[in-house]
Amino acid sequence: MNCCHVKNQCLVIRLPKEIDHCQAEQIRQECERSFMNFIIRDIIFDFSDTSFMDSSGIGLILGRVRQIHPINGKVYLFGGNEIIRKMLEMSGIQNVVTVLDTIEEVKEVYE
Amino acid sequence: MNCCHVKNQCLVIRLPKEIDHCQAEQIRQECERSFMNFIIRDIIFDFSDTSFMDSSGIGLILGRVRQIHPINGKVYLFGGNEIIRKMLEMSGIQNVVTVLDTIEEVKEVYE
Amino acid sequence: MRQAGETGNSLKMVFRNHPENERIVRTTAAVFVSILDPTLEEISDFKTAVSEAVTNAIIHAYPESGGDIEAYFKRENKKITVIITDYGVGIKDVKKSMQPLYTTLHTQERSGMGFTFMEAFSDEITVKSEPGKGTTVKLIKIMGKGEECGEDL
Amino acid sequence: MRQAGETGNSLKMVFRNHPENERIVRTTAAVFVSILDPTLEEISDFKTAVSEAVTNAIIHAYPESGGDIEAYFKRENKKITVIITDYGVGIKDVKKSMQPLYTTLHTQERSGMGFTFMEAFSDEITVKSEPGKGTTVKLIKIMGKGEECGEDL
Ligand SMILES: Nc1ncnc2c1ncn2[C@@H]1O[C@H](COP(=O)(O)OP(=O)(O)O)[C@@H](O)[C@H]1O
Ligand SMILES: Nc1ncnc2c1ncn2[C@@H]1O[C@H](COP(=O)(O)OP(=O)(O)O)[C@@H](O)[C@H]1O
Repeated sequence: MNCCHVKNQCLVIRLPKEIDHCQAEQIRQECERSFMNFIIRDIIFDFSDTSFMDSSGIGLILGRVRQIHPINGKVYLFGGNEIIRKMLEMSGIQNVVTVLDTIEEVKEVYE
Repeated sequence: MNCCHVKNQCLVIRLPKEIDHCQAEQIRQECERSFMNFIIRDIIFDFSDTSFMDSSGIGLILGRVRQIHPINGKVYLFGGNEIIRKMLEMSGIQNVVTVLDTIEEVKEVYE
Repeated sequence: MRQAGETGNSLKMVFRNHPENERIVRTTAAVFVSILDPTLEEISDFKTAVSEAVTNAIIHAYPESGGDIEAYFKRENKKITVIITDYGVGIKDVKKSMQPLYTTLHTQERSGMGFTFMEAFSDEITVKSEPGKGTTVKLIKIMGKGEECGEDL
Repeated sequence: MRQAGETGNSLKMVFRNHPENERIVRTTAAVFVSILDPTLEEISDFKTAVSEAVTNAIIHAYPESGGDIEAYFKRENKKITVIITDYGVGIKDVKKSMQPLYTTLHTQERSGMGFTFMEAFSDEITVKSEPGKGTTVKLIKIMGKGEECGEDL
């Protein structure tokens, strides 16, 4: 996988088609590598390609929220179908992240 | 399913994405209905949409060849990926049917 | 094989606690119900519920070793029953474990939302567990409810 | 679950002789090997071979009744073993039954090409059968041969 890239201290994670525990673990490791190699302040989770996610995806996001909390970073979410939105809502994640609705909003974050 | 239509006494069978024994049986029944309601002389099997087929598809074609043999009808095949071609070859079907390579050839048959 | 499986079918799978089996089992689950022509939303909900149950058995049941897991799928008309069974460590307090955000696995990034999603995305859930013996999760999902009742689900 | 299933995995399915299970089992077979990133041609060949074995068990093994069929999948590195077992009528003359165009089911439109395709689209096939006891078909398929040997398969 190769879903992480960093732009202006913002880590953009383009999530894969399916996010389960197995995939989430691989993405987490990729994030770790980005954190080692770059200065990262904010994180954008881009769900544009994702059609399936289970609670492992929630764990992945919460993990990143905790990781950048100490440095006052922010976590943003973009895209995601209805069931993904529902999961985010049910887990209360929406209170600790910012949801971006348009590509313009995404660009504002890292530009 | 609704994969059969008749044009100028030619039965055109647009085969589904997957042809196994279960599907082949449904297509056969649909063909029977066409034979009851129309005068049919020739048959075109159109594999354009088909990505999977097993030997049940061969049985389906052979069945139709036998059916229109007495009335001097002809069976044509169009489309089909490499593995389908290989199966047709291995089963010797190519000796009893005519393979059409272009849409123009298909149109010539029923126009 | 005379009777086609129109009104019912059943299927059992046995597999090891390898993470790659999460995808295999939930995909099989989706294909198992596809004969009912479910909506995208129904498929998605169903896959998620199954995925949670299977993932739990894979990651929680056998923390130190390999182990077998069973998945049983049954279809009676539009009612789907899924039973996921493991013979692993079991759950001491099932009620507590089903609370949102509750997790015991802090070394991995678990959200504690597994049971909550199973409840939300299926119609019925029953969890039976005995410490040291294993866990059985039974999920029921009725497909095509929207159509039948004219409700917007 | 510490060791990921990278070098190996196995999976067993038990199902009834319903035609709808043909699609379920071959799809599961395809997902089972997907971790090896097979080429489209490899997937296609593999699905066809599995489909033939499963279909035979579904349509030939229990001509008058319902019956159970087992599918066992094993992966060791790039070697895939598939074993399809039924406890049905069995085959009197296995050698004869494997000849191209040979079929005993004339009421349905069978082509008699099932075994021929299993042979063509897998790397090894073993058929064991005992009349009145049942039939076991074992298929072996090596994935990624093209890459390893630099051959164009
Ligand atoms: N099959 C199981 N075997 C043993 N323990 C389990 C099993 N399923 C769930 N549990 C326990 O229940 C807890 C809550 O499960 P869940 O809500 O799915 O959240 P998570 O999987 O994120 O921890 C788990 O942390 C675990 O302690
Ligand atoms: N699982 C099985 N149980 C009993 N008989 C079988 C089984 N598989 C194959 N056979 C016998 O072998 C014959 C040839 O099989 P096959 O080459 O697959 O062709 P087909 O399925 O088109 O008849 C079948 O017609 C049947 O008599």
